[in-house]
Amino acid sequence: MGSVGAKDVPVLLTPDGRRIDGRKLDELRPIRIRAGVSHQADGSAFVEWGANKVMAAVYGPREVHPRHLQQNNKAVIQCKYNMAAFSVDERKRPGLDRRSQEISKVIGEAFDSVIFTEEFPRTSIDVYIEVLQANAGTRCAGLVAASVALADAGIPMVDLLPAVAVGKVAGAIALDLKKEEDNFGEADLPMALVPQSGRLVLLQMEGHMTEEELGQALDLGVRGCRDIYEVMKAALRERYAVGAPGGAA
Amino acid sequence: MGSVGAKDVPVLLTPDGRRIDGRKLDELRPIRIRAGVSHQADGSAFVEWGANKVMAAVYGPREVHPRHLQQNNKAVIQCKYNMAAFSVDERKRPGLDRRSQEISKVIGEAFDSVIFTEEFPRTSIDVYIEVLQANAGTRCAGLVAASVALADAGIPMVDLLPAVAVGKVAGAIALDLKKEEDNFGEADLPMALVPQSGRLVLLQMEGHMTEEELGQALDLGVRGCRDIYEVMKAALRERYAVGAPGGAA
Amino acid sequence: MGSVGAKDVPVLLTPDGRRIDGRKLDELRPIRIRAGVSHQADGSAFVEWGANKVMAAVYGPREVHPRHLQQNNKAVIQCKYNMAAFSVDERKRPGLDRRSQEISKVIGEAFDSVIFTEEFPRTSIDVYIEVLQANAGTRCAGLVAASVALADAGIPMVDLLPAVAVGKVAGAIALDLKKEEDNFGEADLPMALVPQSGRLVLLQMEGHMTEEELGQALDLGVRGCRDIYEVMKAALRERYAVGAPGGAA
Amino acid sequence: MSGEVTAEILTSHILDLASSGKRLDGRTADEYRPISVEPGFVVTADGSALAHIGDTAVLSGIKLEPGKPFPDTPNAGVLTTNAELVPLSSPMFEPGPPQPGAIEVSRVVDRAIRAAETIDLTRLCVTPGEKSWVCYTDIHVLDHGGNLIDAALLAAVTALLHATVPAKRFGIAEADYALEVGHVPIECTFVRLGDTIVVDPTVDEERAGQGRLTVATDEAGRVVAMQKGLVGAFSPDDVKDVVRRAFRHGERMRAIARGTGR
Amino acid sequence: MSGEVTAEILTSHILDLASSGKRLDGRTADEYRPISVEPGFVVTADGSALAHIGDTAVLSGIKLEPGKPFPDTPNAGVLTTNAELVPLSSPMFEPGPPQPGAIEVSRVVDRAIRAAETIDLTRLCVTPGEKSWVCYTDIHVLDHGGNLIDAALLAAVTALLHATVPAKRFGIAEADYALEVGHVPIECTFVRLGDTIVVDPTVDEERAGQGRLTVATDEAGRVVAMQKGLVGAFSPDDVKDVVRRAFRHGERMRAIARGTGR
Amino acid sequence: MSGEVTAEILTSHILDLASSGKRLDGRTADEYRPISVEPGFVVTADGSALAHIGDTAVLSGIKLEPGKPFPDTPNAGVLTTNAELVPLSSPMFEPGPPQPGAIEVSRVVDRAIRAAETIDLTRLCVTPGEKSWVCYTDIHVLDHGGNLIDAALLAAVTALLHATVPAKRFGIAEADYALEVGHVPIECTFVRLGDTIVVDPTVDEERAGQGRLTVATDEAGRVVAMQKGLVGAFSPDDVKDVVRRAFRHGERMRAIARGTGR
Repeated sequence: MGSVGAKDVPVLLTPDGRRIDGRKLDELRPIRIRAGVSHQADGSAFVEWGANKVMAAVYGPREVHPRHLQQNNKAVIQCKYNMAAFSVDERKRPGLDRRSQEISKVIGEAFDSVIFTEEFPRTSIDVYIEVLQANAGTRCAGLVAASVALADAGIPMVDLLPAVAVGKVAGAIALDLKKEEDNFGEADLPMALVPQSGRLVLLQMEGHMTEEELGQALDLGVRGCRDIYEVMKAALRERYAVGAPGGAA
Repeated sequence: MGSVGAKDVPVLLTPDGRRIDGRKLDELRPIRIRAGVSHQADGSAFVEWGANKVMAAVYGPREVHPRHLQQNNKAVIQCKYNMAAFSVDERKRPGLDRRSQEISKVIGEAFDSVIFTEEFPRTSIDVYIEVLQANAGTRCAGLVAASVALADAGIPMVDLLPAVAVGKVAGAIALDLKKEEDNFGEADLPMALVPQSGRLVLLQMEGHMTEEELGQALDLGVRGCRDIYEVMKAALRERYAVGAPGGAA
Repeated sequence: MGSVGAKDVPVLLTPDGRRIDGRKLDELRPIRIRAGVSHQADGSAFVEWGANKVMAAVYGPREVHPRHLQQNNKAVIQCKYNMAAFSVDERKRPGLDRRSQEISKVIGEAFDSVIFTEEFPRTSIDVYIEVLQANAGTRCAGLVAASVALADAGIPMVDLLPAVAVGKVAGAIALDLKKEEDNFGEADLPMALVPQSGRLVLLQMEGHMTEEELGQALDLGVRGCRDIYEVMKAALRERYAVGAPGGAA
Repeated sequence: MSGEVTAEILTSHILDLASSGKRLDGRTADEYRPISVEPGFVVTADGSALAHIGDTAVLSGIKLEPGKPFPDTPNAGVLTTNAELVPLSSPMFEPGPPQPGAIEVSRVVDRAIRAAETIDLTRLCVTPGEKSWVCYTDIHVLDHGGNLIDAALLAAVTALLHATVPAKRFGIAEADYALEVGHVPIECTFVRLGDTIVVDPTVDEERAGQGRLTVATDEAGRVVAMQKGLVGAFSPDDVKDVVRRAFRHGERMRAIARGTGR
Repeated sequence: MSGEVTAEILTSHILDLASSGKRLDGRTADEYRPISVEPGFVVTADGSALAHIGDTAVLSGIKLEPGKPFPDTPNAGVLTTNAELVPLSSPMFEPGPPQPGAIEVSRVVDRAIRAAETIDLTRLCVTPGEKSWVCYTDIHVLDHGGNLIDAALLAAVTALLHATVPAKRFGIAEADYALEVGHVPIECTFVRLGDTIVVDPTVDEERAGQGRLTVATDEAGRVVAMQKGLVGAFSPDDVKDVVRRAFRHGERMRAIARGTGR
Repeated sequence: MSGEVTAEILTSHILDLASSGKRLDGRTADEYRPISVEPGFVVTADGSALAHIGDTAVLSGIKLEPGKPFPDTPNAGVLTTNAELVPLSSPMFEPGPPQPGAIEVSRVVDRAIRAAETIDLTRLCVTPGEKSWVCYTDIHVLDHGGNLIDAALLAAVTALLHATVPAKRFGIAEADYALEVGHVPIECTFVRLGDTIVVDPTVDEERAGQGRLTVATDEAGRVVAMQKGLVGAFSPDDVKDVVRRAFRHGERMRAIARGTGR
């Protein structure tokens, strides 16, 4: 969001409402999802979304480690979102930074809101998200990948969790920002929807919007999530049709 | 103690025996103690002592964490002394440094010397000390706060633990050094007394003193501790009179 | 190995086949081993080998810590190789670096290959190696010290584990490199032998050798190990003759 | 173990009460506990404030030190926010490196301050590319009675409003001067209890809650940060409702931070 | 517990098969699983490749950044290799700081690249003693189906072969240019199963194995690194045999890395 | 568990013996175990010594390196003391970052050296504000038979007395020269066993002890550091008595450090 002292702000919106990559304000970037890409995990998925490449894997229900996190009446959801060192322009030092820890927390809580955790007391359901190539919207891409991986692992859930970020770019509310839009835009609002109930289980915002713009953004995001939901279901249908794991990435 | 290459040493003692803040050599700084300031802890206290502000809280007896520290025949005393980043002139990086770890150890051992730990086998009594504003003598202020907090928590002890530092300033033995005296003084000798037995359970010294000066310092410190003991008892009487917790700080 | 941009390469081999310290190509540095040097450990040894000084101590079989590493059908071997800060020319920051962790792993696996671990299920056998003065070949010196310490501790093993490094210096295959040879040499190949079976349980290589040189190096190393084996046995005989521990270092 | 049972009973009691519009401590769904701030609590800081919201007490201290600007923003100072959820403040917190909860508090507070442009970072530049002020906002929780985020930001902005740039001490100017402060963001946090969404949750209400939602607003009429947390969900209409309520509470709390209301 | 029993049964089955020259997946003792590389998999890296060996998938990314040469090698750039065995890739890996297994992979890969002089470090020097390129080779395991070391080095050298020095982006030259690559090392890993020594072990074979041996060779006919790992032993004759086999497999895999074979 | 029982029986036996003025190893209450030092034990250090007190063995090594003075003491060198209580030396020590016991040893040793002005830090300055020597005193425990602090300081001061400033190696002067050493502090440690206070405790005596007290003295007749440790208490008269004894033992041990006594 609004980097201080930046010199060259690119033209983010043409007079006829086209964005830097030619998309319309309510248009998603191309998205491709493959389920069952890992031979080791209990469930997995690979998502290419615009110029993002994200892999997710699920292990569990299994023994809780470290043990003192075990809960007697439910499974614990342990989520780790991580970025590969080479996934961003400036090399990221390996290891968990504060941003990754926050994202891991809110994604874990989102899944904890839809998984029937009480069916697996004293176990852990471990959700791992690896961002291999990043171009804005990685937490949503990761969440979508992880949601498909959870379904691939057969974890019982209320519903799949489509997710997308809405932003504000050159004064306009726009769906699914790419990197330049995110860097020079005015706001970013990632969300994850439970399609069945129409409720949001992940919602964050940074930047600034008026109350009215926020309402608009919420509605646009919900529509975007419903489109992504279809892609997710198609990926799972394809997975079940194929049967065997397809190979990582 | 004697910072190397320091240029401007202030006048620490006037010809008529007055200190930098007008105190006599055997005079304590003003001290104010409030017990029961936390709504969460089992016991707590807030101490303002000169320009020090220190809060202490006690949790327990409770389950030992990490588990392998559990002892079958006694409670373990786990003490953490910590300084807020903004409590000193130059911002202190958050996290335990070596000084804090040493102080935590000697304070914990002091309390372990007076608490009837054998009454609570397999449990932990956790003592937390947070220095919010520091002006020399924080380990003694923290120990006094923690001792009142332990009493507030109803932990059975031999006695309260008053504590004070004695120092050597401009060649004279002086009670309860403040920051300038500590920075430019010749010695610092913190101690904690069991009033009932007249014995010391915390005693450290850095700087230099002759054998004779040391004897003097011990005697002065014991007298100072006995004065602080009265303030501690008064704070607890007030606490029992009031009943409800008073609110942090 | 071959430090980049180094200016002054010393003469490592004279025309008549003598090395920088006068040794022949197949000649070991002087080696002295004392078993039973610690009063605390269950077994210990001190090795002086050329200008290396290395101490090893063994504790166990004892409780596994941390607990989750415990194995139901065998003892776990936990090995820590560590260098003292002052053991090398440029002070080494205390704490485990990546090199030490790798060496700890391969040495631990070497011992795991010869100890009858199945005799002590649910226990840990802890092997500690401290390099006090380093001059090339410390992992082999540490392994030899630890092997004698394990025997001193009475841990049942297939055999002792003599170890030595073979290198390539000025184009020639040479036994037991010292520091200058290691720094300016072309290859380093440390190995540990099970004399009984003639098999290697530790083998690493860095640098470069032809296939033929490698064969030569292996044969030379095995011969070196057999010589060291005799020194190890003599040290243990002396230890059993003496009985009481001899004092550290 | 028995602690778990007690917690479950308390949770269902709280949800029962909420279904008839009541709360354990007698408040209405849209009522904060008593709020107060005490600026200047710590004299070793360049700015400080102790904020109370009911039983919750959070201390914030500001420190300004000369440092180096980031290479990609040579004309800007540096803002750093750190929250310490020390184990003194709650039986739930453990000693050790910052837990995800502490990181979340510091990041949500940090985002609100940045997005509201509370501090004009270019004013913290001393020599472009060479020297700039680093402004540390440290948040130290003293008593965790619930709703840490709101208390943390309230303490932080009050501390910033009373902060001094120690330019003389560091030989950068002839005299120290007051830190310039722009928009003041306020965070308001809500939890869902069944069909009711209550503001300013206690610890027990957070535990019973079915989702937590924080909305930060500034006096320019902008939403500047949001964060949904914990297990649970909100409909878009819930969110819009909560935003409306956050603007209203925000106005009052901003006056408290500025010392012009209570 | 029952997991242990299953593992033991599988181990003896694998050893039984090996004693009659067979493997679980039908390969011969000297046969690799299918091998492939996909260079340029990650566009944010300055060079990258995804390598597959059977079920094993390893991604490597190269990043080049200006930095400072080490004081004792003022005319040389800096090479850094790091392997992340992230818990996504195997049920055996745990979150947290690098475990010994990850450290071993990165160090064995690093030694092969250095000893083969794959990168001429003096060509990475920009201003002696002042500025040089730091070349980061990061290895990210995506699917651990056994034999990580071979896949890791294969991915790394393929990524290096396709890497670009971002000299223009960092204002060091007029244009970016291809990273110069010298000898290409290849690592081949074997495990002993009784009297048989098989190449390219699966996870189950590694668990059943009685010693693991890795040999790196380059096209100059040199052995450039070796590493014996896991519990078990090899005779000198075993080692010599393994080295011969490593040269043969290395030649083929090098062609795959260079895109001239498969 | 049975270990605990054994320890309890041993503790009461030690206390019984003490009540009749005896010790397990036959010493009197005021008697040290045999003491020896071996300077120059490690040639890679700029100074070193191995100290033995009975079964206890501690190695200290000095390293001097050019570095930067602290901003607030531009005319002074830097002194750093670090103790490693490695798990090799005792069944009680665990691998990992320094435990409080190791930190206490290093800090108590450090305080004694600083307060005694053993090293004149201004003599370690090379260029004011720019370059100064950093003097690292590393303490490596090899065998922990009790009374680590006394052995650690004895090893450290002996190492300092034999240390060389490597000025030539670092191109700072034409030749290396001996490190200048001022007052030599000696620490003497005591534990209370009932009404008796014994010097130089063994591990078992430390475990049985009801308080530990360390007093550091120098040859200028000054007490330069004190540290009460472990569970237990001392009266002011106990302390005064212990100080008197510490001066006497200190004189003898200083001669051992200087090589003029034993």
